[in-house]
Formats: sequence, structure tokens, C-alpha cells
Amino acid sequence: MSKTPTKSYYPSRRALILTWAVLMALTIGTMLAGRVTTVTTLGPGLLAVLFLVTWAKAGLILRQYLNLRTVPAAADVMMFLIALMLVVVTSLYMLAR
Amino acid sequence: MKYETQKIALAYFAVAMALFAIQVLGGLIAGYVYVFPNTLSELVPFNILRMLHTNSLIVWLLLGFFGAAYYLVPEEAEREIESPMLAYLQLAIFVLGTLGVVVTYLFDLFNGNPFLGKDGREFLEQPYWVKLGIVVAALIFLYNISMTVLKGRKTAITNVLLLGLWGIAIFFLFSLYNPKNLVLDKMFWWYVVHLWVEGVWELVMASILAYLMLKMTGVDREVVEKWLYAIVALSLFTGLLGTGHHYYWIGTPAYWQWIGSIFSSLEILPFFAMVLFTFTMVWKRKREHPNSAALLWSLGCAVLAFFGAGVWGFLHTLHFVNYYSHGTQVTPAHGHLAFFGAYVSLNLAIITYAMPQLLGRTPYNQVLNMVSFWVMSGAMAFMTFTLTFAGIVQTHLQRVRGENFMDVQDQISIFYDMRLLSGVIVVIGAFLFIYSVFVPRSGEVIAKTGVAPAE
Amino acid sequence: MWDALTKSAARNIFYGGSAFFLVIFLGLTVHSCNYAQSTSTDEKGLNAAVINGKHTWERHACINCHTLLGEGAYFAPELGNVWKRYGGLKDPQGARETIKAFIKSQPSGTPGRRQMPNFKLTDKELDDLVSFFEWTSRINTQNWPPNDAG
Amino acid sequence: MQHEQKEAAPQPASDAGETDTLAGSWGILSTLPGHPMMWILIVSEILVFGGAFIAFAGTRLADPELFRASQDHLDRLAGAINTMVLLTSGLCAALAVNAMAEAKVHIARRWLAAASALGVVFLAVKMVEYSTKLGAGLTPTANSFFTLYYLTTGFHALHVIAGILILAIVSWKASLETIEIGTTFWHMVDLVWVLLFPVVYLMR
Repeated sequence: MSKTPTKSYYPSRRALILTWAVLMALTIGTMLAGRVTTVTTLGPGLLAVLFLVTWAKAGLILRQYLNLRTVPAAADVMMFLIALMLVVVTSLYMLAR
Repeated sequence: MKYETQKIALAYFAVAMALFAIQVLGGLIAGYVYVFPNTLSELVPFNILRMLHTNSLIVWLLLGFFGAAYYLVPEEAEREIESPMLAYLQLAIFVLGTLGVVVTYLFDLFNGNPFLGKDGREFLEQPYWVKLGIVVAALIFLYNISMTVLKGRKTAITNVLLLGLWGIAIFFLFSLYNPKNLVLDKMFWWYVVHLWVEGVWELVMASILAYLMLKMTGVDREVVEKWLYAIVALSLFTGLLGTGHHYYWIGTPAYWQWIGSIFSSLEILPFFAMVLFTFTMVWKRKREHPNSAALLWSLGCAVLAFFGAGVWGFLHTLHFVNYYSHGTQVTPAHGHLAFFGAYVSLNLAIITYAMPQLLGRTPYNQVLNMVSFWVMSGAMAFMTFTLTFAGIVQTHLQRVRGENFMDVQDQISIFYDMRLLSGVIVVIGAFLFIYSVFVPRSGEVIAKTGVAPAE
Repeated sequence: MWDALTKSAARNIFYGGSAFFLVIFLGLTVHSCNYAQSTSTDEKGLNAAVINGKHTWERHACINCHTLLGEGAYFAPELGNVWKRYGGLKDPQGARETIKAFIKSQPSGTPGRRQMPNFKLTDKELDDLVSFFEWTSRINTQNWPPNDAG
Repeated sequence: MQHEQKEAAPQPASDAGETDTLAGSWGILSTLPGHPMMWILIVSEILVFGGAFIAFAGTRLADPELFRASQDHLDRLAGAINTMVLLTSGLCAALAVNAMAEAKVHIARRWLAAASALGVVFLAVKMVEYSTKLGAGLTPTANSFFTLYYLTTGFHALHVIAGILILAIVSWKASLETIEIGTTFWHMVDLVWVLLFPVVYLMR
């Protein structure tokens, strides 16, 4: 663990652009799973996909943009917190369909 | 004690302790009236008793804060207080105001006079002239302390303390504003009450705790001050919008129900952080401070504030719970433990720490002081439980089943009996405390020059 | 990860964050004030009698026994809805007289019963006080209290 | 690197007694990128928004039909576009730190400006959404769905505004430390939206 930030401490330009591309792709995934253009309700399957895609996006932002990849333990804690929140929200949605 | 002007604190603490005695006695009599309602009903009715109980509490806590500031600022700023004369003048104004308040309340003088008579908004009943006096005294105080800090060393502790004290003065100004519209009246009333106890007072509390930890554990200033910033950040990030939990049912918009519920649920975080902070510091301590009683009060303060303000606050802060519990005995249950845990204990901690040094003696009557901690804390905890049960039963009978208020009160009288009992014990504890800090134990070896300040 | 973390940054984040929440709070206060004056209260009905009633209420520190909209002492009944509880919606004159008579009859002196002092109010003060209760009962309190018991 | 960073962030005189050199004194928090205080803010905000989302899903239980009907009024496409706008703006912010690490202040400032500009685009889209809703009489007091919709999205939009301000400040007082702190806030705003969008707009 470096105590002084060096260039390699931050994700490379290449890695950031790649992260961005994946995030964009995942957003399109969100749009598909969330049926952005239709009024129909989502089944449990689509809700699960939505949940996973959202969680993955949060993970990329935390690890790459926020550079938590340098502190994996902290990234895990945040990911757990977000998963917990999403699980509660998704279950509440499932409860009232 | 390194600086001569720290002595000013002694006078403040002495007056604070006198008012502390009045406060607990007032509370005891009020608790007695709950059980034997005809007591004093013609002479000093309940509303007057309660005003004395709450007002003396607020004033002595404030005097304690001022005293604490006069005590710790010289050490932090590394210079004498700007003007001791102004400090005593400020105290004189407070004493005069307090006497004025007591006499006005007890004899119901000048009833209806807008300047001289009491102004009956809860906790802000002081006559207008006293309020103005408080403002003047506060300005004197802020001038005195700010100048001392500005000319001396600046530390995070003095920064946060000053911000808190300025906040106290600024938000008190809203007590001078009494709108005709009851809803506006209530909204701005909370600007004083909530933004004090769940806002700026927490800054004062955290900075005094930080000072005590710094002195007693010998942990590096760096560490202590970072904790301090983290705690006060959590306090204001949650506490400001947490005001929403008072804006549920007083004619304010419905969105406060969500803002209040969400933010005030998180108001527990700063109190939890204070528990973590104090225990971590004690655990990592680099020295054994001779004043174990002060350490006990500091730790007790963090823990009891966490339960009283944090947990008991959370119990009824969600709006769908508060809809039923609002204005029942659940509120005083929370209020008693929150005030005792957070602010009474804090003041008693700094007084316990400072007194031996102010009087130039080694810590004396330590065991008695620690006994008083357990007596008072135990009794307050018991009082909180009795009032909580009273509140739960009251909520069910009155809010769910719709039974008449007085009928419900008769059904929960057993809890008031138990509360009176715990009140008696609190008063005993309070007097033990006062005795222990002022009176040296006979035969005790008293150092001539006083303890060397721990730093 | 920094060798030298500046404490000024800690302080600035604390000040900045607090200012952010304070600004939001003040903004919402402004909105709530407008809401109170335009929607939730009868600002026009705030006549001399109601205002004087509020002063009478304050002058005698009534809040240190009663609660008003759930705030106050918890020694005596809630009065935010006393107008409704005494049937003011159906029979305003009857409710007015009953409340006035109750206040005048105090203290009851009944042993073991909580005592309300006699404040020796004039008839006008009593009328104004009741007007204040009546005005207060019309505040939109988001349906609080849950029932007439207050 | 360390040397430059100190030059770039001169300490005001009043801080003389307040600079510390013990990074370790934040304990475990010291290892986090950016400033530990910023992480305290981030965790608080995640809890606040998390609380709001749970409130949202919880209130929906009482009347799912109302929520479904109300939610259909939202412009899901606008929400999706805004997601992409913020994610792109996040890239700009991250690239700013990257440039600053190479001591290229001008490039870093340019990336920060780009990030802020996209923030403004986000707000513009949001304003269009709000005005359409308000024009249709769907105000914050319309029903519990819209109360919560305006509360969560409005609170988030205020963060975007604050974020733009912060980016401006760190661009002015540019140093690797300040830019890292400022962009940390910006990414948090980004993260919250990524969570908000599916919960408020899509789940049904």
C-alpha cells in the first residue's frame, strides 16, 4: 500500500475509458431490463437482472472512478451496504406486485 | 492549571451547581405533584414548578458551558482570557436575570406586561428584559472568548467550540420573535430548541469531550481532533434537516414527515461516534490520569447520550410511530435521559475534571463522586424506563383506543409513583456530587500547589 | 493515502457540508412559512380576538401543563383539538360556553385530582382564549391527533 | 510529487497550528482515496438516500396501483439519458485526477470543466422533466409518490449543483489533493443517481 500517490496509484486513462464503455453498455442493459419504452410491469426475472446490473454499475464506479480498488476491504463494505439496500428495496417491490 | 484566568470557571461552576440543586428539587416537587396532585396547587401550581425545573436546567447547563469555555480556552489558546472583568460582568448579568426569573415566576409579577412579565412559550418563558440580558451577556462572552482565541493558538477544539457557542447565541435570537400565527411561532420556536440541543450544543459537547480525552488519555492531538471533526460533521449533516421530526403535526407541509424520518434516524450516528471515540481513546491511552471520576463521567456521558438522545430518540422519530406517540410520556422519557446523558453528564464531567485544579487540590472525594455517578445514572435510567412504559400504555389507551386523557392518567399512576422514587434517588445523587466536588474529605492529603495539569 | 493530510480540508468539508444542509433547511423553511400562511392555517381569520387569546394563553404559561398540537407539558389534556372535543363543530355557542364554564370552575379542589389554577380571567379574555382554540383547531395538522382524545 | 502537491496547496496563515503530518491518525480511514471526511459524507449520503429508497418502496406497499400509475408519468428515457450524461461526466472527473497526477494542471482543469458542463446538461434535462410534470399538475403534493419523487430527485439535483460548485472551487485551488477530494464528491453524486434511476423510474 503506497503512502504517497504515484501515477500508477490511479487507474490508467485506458482503464478509465474502458470502465466508461462498460458502464454505458450496462446502462443500455438497465434500459432493456427496465423496459424503458413500454408501460408493462417487470417480472421477477427482469427485476433480478435490473438489480444485478445496477449493483455491477455501482461496483465499477466505486472501484474505478472512486479508486476503491486500492482498498479492497472498503470496496467490499460499500458493495455490501449497497447490496443490502437494493435487496430491501427489491423485496419490498416483490411484496406488493 | 497553567493560566490565572482559568479561575473564572470556578465562579461559573459554583452558580451552575446551585442552579443544578434548584433544578433537581423543582423536578422532585413536580414529580411529587404527579402523585399527590393537591400539593401546592394554590400556592405554586404545576406550570410554575415545571418552568422552574426546565429553566434552571437550561441556565445551569449554559453556565456550565461558559465555565468550561473559560477553563479550557486559555490552555488551548495558550494565553489568558481577554478580559476577566467582562467574564464576571457576564456572570453577574446571568445571576441577576436568573433571580429576576425566579421571582417573576413565583410571585407572578407583572402578569401581561410585554417587557417585565413572563412570556409563556415553553422553555422561553423568561421575561423580555431577561432575554435581552441573555443576549447582552452572550455578546460579552463571545467577544471575550473570540478575542482570546483569535489572538492565541487556534486548535480544532477551540474552532468547533466557538462555532457551537456562536450558534447558541445566533439561534437564541429567534426567541425574541413571536409570530402571531401559531404555526410560524412553533416553527421558529424549534429554531431555538432543536437547533440548540440537536445542533450547536452537540458541537460544544463534542469539543469539550475532545478536550477531556486529550488531557486525560494523552492520545495525540492529531487523532483527537480528527475524531472531533468527524463527529461534528455527522451532527450537523443529520441534525439540521433532522429538525423535520418536529414539523410533522404542527401545520407544516407533509414532506417533513419523510425528511424528518430519514435524517433524524441518522441523528444516532454522531452519538455512536462519540461512544466509539471516547472508548477508543481510553483504550489507546498513553497515561493513567489520577482523576478517574472525570474519566468515568466522560465515558458515561457518551454512553448515556447514545441511549438517551440516540436510541430513545429513534424509538419515536419515524413519523408513522410518532403519529401515535407524539405528546405522550414517551417524549419526557426520551427528554430526561437525553438531557441527563448528553449535557448534564458532560457538565459534571468537566466540573469533576476541573474542580481539583481550580481549588488547588488533588482529586478528592473521588469515590464519592463515582458513587454519585452510579446513583444518578441508575436512577435516571430507571426513571426513563418508568416513563417509557407509561408512554407506551398511554399511547395504546389514548391514541389507539381513544380513551379520555385524565382516565388514562389514572391508569398509569403506578409509573408516576415509581418515577417519584427514582426522582428522590436522583436528588440524593446530585447532592452527593455537589458535596464531593466542593468539600474535601476530612483527613485527605491536599497538595499545596495542586495537581500538575496533565500535559 | 496521503503523507500529509491537511486538517484545513477536514474543516472545509465540515463547513461546506453543514452549509449545504443549512441552505436546504432555510429554503424549506421559507416554503413552509408560505405554506402555513396560505394553506394550513386561516391567516385571514387571525383577528384581534385570536391574537389576544394567544397572548392570554402565553401569559399564564398554559403550555407548562397542557400540550398544544402535542407540544408542551404532559400533565393536562391536549388543547389543539379541545374545540372539536367539546362539540364546537356542531354547536359553536354551546362549546364556547362549556369551555368558559370549565375554566371558571377551576380549581375543583377534588382530593387526588390534578388541579388547574384559577387565573381570574375576564369574560373577554375567556372569549378570546376560546377563539384562539377555535382558530387552532382548524390548522391542517396532517390529521393529528388520531382521535378526539388528543 | 509530494513536493509539488504542497506547493500547489499553500496553507493559509491561520492554519499555522493546524497542519498535521500524521496520516495514520485517521486510523483505518487514512487508506481511503481522497479525504476521510469525504468518505464520512459519502456514507452518510448513501444512508440518507438508501433510507429514502426504502421509504419509497415501503410507501408503495400501501398503494401499489397508485405508484404504478404515477410512475408511468415519469420520462424513463430522460432518466436513462441522464444516467449516461452523469457516467460520462464521471469519466471526465476521473480523467482530471489522472491528468493532475501527471502534473498537467491545464488538462485537469479542462476535464473538470467538461464534467461540470455535463452536470449542467443533467440539470437541464431534469428541469425539462420537472416543468412537464408541474405543467400537468403533478406537484409534490399531488400524492405520496410524487412527494417522494420530488424529494429524492430534488435532493439529488441539489447535490449536482453543489458538486458543480465544488468542481469550480477545486479547479481554482487546483492540487492533486483538492481535485481528488472534489471528484470524490462528484462520483458520489453519480453513484447515487445510478441507484436512484432504477428504484424510482424503472422498478414496477
